[in-house]
Amino acid sequence: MINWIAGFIVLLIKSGLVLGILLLLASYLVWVERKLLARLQVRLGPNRAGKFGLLQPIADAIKLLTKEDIVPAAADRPIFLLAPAVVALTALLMFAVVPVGRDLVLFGRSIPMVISDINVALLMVFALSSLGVYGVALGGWASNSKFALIGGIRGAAQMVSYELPLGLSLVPVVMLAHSFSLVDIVNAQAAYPFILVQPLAFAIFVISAMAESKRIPFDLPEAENELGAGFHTEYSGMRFGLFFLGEYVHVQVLGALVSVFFLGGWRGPWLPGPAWLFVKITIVALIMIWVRGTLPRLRYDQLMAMCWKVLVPAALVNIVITGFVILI
Amino acid sequence: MVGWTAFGPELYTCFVLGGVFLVFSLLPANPRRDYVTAMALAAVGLGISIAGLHLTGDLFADTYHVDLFSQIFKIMLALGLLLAIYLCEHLRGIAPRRHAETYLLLTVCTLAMMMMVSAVNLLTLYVALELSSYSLYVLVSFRQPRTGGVRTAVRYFLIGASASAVMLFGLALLYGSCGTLDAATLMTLLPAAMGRPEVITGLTLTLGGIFFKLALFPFHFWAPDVYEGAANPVAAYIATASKVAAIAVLIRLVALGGQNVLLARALAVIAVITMTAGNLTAIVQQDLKRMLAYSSIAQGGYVLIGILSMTPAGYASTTFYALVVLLLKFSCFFVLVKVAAGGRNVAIDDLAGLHSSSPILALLLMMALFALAGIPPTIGFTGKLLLFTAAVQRGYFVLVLIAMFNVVISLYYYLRVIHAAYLRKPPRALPALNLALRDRLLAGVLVTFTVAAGIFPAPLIALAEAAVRVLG
Amino acid sequence: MTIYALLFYLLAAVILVSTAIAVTRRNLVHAAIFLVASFFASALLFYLLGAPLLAMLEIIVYVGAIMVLFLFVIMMLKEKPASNRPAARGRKLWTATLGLIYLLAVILLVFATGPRGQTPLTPAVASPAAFGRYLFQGHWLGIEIASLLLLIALIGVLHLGHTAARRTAAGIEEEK
Amino acid sequence: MPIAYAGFPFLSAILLSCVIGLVTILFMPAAQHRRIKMVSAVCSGITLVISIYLFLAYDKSAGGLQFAERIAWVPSLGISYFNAADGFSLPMLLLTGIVFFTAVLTMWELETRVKEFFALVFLLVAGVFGLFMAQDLFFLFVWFDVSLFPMYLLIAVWGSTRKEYAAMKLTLYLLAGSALILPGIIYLVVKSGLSTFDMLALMQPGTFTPFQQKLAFLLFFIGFGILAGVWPLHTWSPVGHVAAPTAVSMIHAGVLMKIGAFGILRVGIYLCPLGWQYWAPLMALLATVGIVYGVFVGLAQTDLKYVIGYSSVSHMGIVGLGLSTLTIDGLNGAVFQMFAHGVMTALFFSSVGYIYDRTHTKAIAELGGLSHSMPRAASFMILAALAGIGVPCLASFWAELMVFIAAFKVYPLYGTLAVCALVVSALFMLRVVQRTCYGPPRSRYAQLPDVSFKLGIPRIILATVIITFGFFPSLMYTMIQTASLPLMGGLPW
Repeated sequence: MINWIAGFIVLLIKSGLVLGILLLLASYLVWVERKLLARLQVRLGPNRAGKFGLLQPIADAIKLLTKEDIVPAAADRPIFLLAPAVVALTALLMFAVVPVGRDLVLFGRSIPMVISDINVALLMVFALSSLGVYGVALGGWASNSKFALIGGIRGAAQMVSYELPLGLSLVPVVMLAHSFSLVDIVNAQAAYPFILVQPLAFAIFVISAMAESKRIPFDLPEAENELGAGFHTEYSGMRFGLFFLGEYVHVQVLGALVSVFFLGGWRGPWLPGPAWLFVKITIVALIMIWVRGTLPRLRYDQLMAMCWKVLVPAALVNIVITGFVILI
Repeated sequence: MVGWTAFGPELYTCFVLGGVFLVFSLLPANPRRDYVTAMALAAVGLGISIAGLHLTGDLFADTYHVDLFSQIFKIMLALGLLLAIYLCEHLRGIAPRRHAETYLLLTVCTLAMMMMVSAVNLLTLYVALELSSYSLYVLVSFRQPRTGGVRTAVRYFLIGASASAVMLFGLALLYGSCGTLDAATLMTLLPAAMGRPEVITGLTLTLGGIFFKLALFPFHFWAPDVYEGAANPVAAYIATASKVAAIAVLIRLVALGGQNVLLARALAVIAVITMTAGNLTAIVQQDLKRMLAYSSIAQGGYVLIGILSMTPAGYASTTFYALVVLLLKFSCFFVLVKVAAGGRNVAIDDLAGLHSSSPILALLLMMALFALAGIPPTIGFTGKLLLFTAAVQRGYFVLVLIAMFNVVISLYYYLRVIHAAYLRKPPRALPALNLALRDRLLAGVLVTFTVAAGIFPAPLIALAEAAVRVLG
Repeated sequence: MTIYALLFYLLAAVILVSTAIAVTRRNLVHAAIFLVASFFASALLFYLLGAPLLAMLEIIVYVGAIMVLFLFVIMMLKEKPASNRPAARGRKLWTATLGLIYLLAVILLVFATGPRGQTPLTPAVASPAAFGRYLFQGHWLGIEIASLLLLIALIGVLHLGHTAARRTAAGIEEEK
Repeated sequence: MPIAYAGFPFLSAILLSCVIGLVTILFMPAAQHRRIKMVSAVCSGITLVISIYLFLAYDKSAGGLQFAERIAWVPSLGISYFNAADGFSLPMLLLTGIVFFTAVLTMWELETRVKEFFALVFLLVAGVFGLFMAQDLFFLFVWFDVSLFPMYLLIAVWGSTRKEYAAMKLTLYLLAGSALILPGIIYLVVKSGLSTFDMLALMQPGTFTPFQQKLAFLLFFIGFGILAGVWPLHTWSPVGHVAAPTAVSMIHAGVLMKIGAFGILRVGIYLCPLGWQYWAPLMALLATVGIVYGVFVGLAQTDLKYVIGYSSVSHMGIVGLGLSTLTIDGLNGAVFQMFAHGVMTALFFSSVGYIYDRTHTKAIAELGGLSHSMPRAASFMILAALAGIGVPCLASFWAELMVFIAAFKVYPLYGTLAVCALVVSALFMLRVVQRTCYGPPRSRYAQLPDVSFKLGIPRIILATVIITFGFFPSLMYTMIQTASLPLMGGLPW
């Protein structure tokens, strides 16, 4: 019983820590992105609130929280209210299975540095990411507005399609690691990170992951030139904030996943595990921002064609080759 | 490897037939090439199935059992495929660029049915059943005009889906109460467990999926619509090969339960309702295919009589009857396809004057219908005699009496068709049907076989008896 | 009652209620969402019974793929406001009768079989590897057949989709 | 029962002759009417010759089944091709041969769809012959149905009044009969536990319990009774007679209805004697009602063929009455009556058919004075009518006499009723003859040709047979006796 209670307390602490750090990082990721984009476009970016605009995220949060929360009259109220939460929640939950470091030994008790190590962790990531679709699709539909609906439909189609290469690109990883557990996958990379043996899978995964996160060049669900703001056109205040938050948490989660699957997770010389993970996440996030600042948006048919005609076949071929090599 | 030899007919059907048409369906449409290739390959397939008659073996972790019973049915299925493809010569009901896909689907459906008759794991059986059903749904939807075909297919699909849901539920109950879906294990467990309500419910619901394939009450509603809405050769295939496979599976499943009175009673009720409903509704039909559909429903009722005897004699008679259904229904559809101008449907009245425009077709139609009604000395009579004898041996005398009266009812609408073909004057003089020599030859062979096998049934009966002996 | 039993009945109740709501909604999107809830609860039930893999697959496949596509179609079709005309009485009666028969049968079955089935299902935590081995060693023929089934379904869907595309194109031309 | 196997398969030869005729006709060009008719005549002639030979060659002192031939057919089911003839079947074979041959000759003038007509007739007759000689239940049933099915087309294509209705009604009625017979046969075969369709094996006393016999006999009685025209299941018969073309009417009334009675005798009585005994009172009642009903309904008819049709119902009632008496005399009379009625009614239909072909009417009111314009046709008809009444020195007299003697012993009331009905029938037959053949000659029939010699041959043959057996009844009587004596002697009660 004592054991159980202790475990429960440890779990709560771990969850709280992860949640806090994630949210904090998310808000500063916004700041980093704005700054970096501005630099890429030869502007200054936010620089009024605090030194280098460092307080800008806090100002934004206060602004969002205090804004009026408008629900359109024709909207489907319960779903309208629910949708943003789904987006933020699924993004946050994905982090529960990401290991951040070596087991910690505290008071003679070994504490795994992961909130939950389940043997189907990888599938859980997929399950959650597929649930994220609902937030977009339902948010768009419930707004009862043309632009939002089109955005929602685009989002649903895009995310469902890209889940396929996303999943298929990870099959070789699972084949190499012999496990669905992220902890095991990281451990399997003790010798070398999988990016060395699975460069193709890495490329597919990163591209699909970016499409999943609906960021430029894959941001058709919210393409502002055509759709206003896409599926979240009608949202305001903190509900909009939740979509926003979800997106940036998602970026971090993707960074974490890329590092777990291909970059060896928290493993690395000299630095402690969590620090390595943080570095890797940051690098991935920065690359994503860089891409955003560089590439133009795809056309919708190009988006779909790339998924079904390039990524999926490539991922399948990759699986076959990997299997072949393993069998030999 | 011995194991793969036993899988020969299926392998051939899957890779040669299926592969060729998968490639063809990607090439530009060429109906003639498709037809000739299909005929040739299907004929070879029949040969391979016949060559594989005496193969035996257990494959795929004992989920697949190759024995005389399954091989005989596979021959019938290969024959059904060949005959169905034979009818596809002009295939006017389906757009030319769908022809290769039509053959592909027919092939895959046959493959699925071959697997159905060999599958001894109920899960494998279920998946195979679904595969055959889905092929048929798609085949039905190919019919032109598209809207009509698609509508029929959707209706077919909805009923099929509910039937397969029922079957799945039944399988779940069986698995839940026996802990296995392997036929051999079930065979040892079930007879003792048949007293338990969940077991008998499970088995009955499982049978429900087969009832759908065989168009038995309460899953018979699809048959007339589908026959009417499907392209003629497809309808022929549904009426022949599909029934044969369903009969085989039904025999295997019912044989699992040993001799269970409760199940037999349930089947008896279904048989009576099915054949009576089928025959009574057939009387008022004007469309030939609809009438044939209701007659198929009724035939399903007779089939059930043999099966519910639950004796080797009963199963043997049902096996024999499967061949009867295959050949006779094909004969009817052969005439129908040849008469149908432009691949459309045929009303019974359209047969008027058939006697003068093509005597051989009229004769074939008459023989087939009389045989379906069980008139001696045709193969149909022998089949019914065997069925009814088996049933009376188990004391289902009243059931046989009811069945016989159904036969009388069925004769009424068969006579209507014969009347139209032989006596009715066509509204305007019809041109003589120009049948190719091979068509005439086939018609002649069918007529001869219908009578000859009725007069000398002994070898076929012996084969059927040998087939069911392996059921154990 | 152990905590597992409690959870079991709780989940079962959720499944029943949400499915019941799903089939009675006139708003198709709401119905779909309740169905999603039902699938979710089923997945949890799987998890409870020691099949985490199945639980995840249930969510990925049913919730994540199938229901999204449903929703997608519903949204694309721009669901018309459901008419308030009640269904034909005959059909209602028919449905109700079938439902009642089913309900009676199930109740009878439950009481006739007693609280426990005769074959105890031993709960075991099935690891993905064990599950995969069982599936692909014992049932690989079935899986191959299923893959063929998908091929066929694909052909069918292409055919149907083609039909629809053609019709819309024809319709647009007619309008011109 | 003693069996004598044949050195030469005469019985199969009869069937083969029919089959050869059938196949030959099928492969002949449809336009060659004359050749088709020739082939028909030759083949039917062969059957007639063989059946006469068999009738004469039968060893009456030995009795039992003779000319037997047997081949195992489907051993696993106990089906064998088993033909034999005894004192009951030989008269029937003879009858069939006569009627068949004369029917073919009667249809010499047919011009429409000749090929199919004769092909179907051959099929039909093959069934009839087969049934009369079959000793195996399976084959018996097969022949039974084979003989029924051509009737549909024969009536529906070549018939006259309401032909399609009549054909459909007839076929469905008769098939309903076979729907009872087949389960009955299966029931007996299964219950015997012998797994054989061989009637000799099933005939052994003690094979069936009384209940089984009662049940099966009822099935056979109703099933075959429909074909035998047992009241109240006879309604198909007059309609069918009227609609059918002449030759078909001849075969139909002359032979086909006998199949029914013969079936009751061969299957019902031989296999289920206890059932026969049990149901005999019912049989007697129905038979008597049939006799009386046939006569009185016949009285009201205005159509010549209907008259004969209803008189057939009445005459077949006499057969039924004979069978129901459970006596040797009754049996003898019944079988004799089957033969006599067959020949007589064939003659009747052929003469009426001739009249109809020439005058194009069957209405009694429109005919009259035919004896002036066509005396030969009229005389055949008068002879047939007299035979129908049962005038002494004609075949049916002896048959009816034996039946009534037996009936008076067993069922005095029914016997009296039947005799009274017969007197009435004599009145109405004479009235019909008087209306049609005598009276003032009608001018519009004056120029019609009389029966030519060629068309007269079949009628002369029939008339000769009637008169021969009228003068020498013992020819037939001793023959039937060889079968009826052992039958009654070997019965369990």
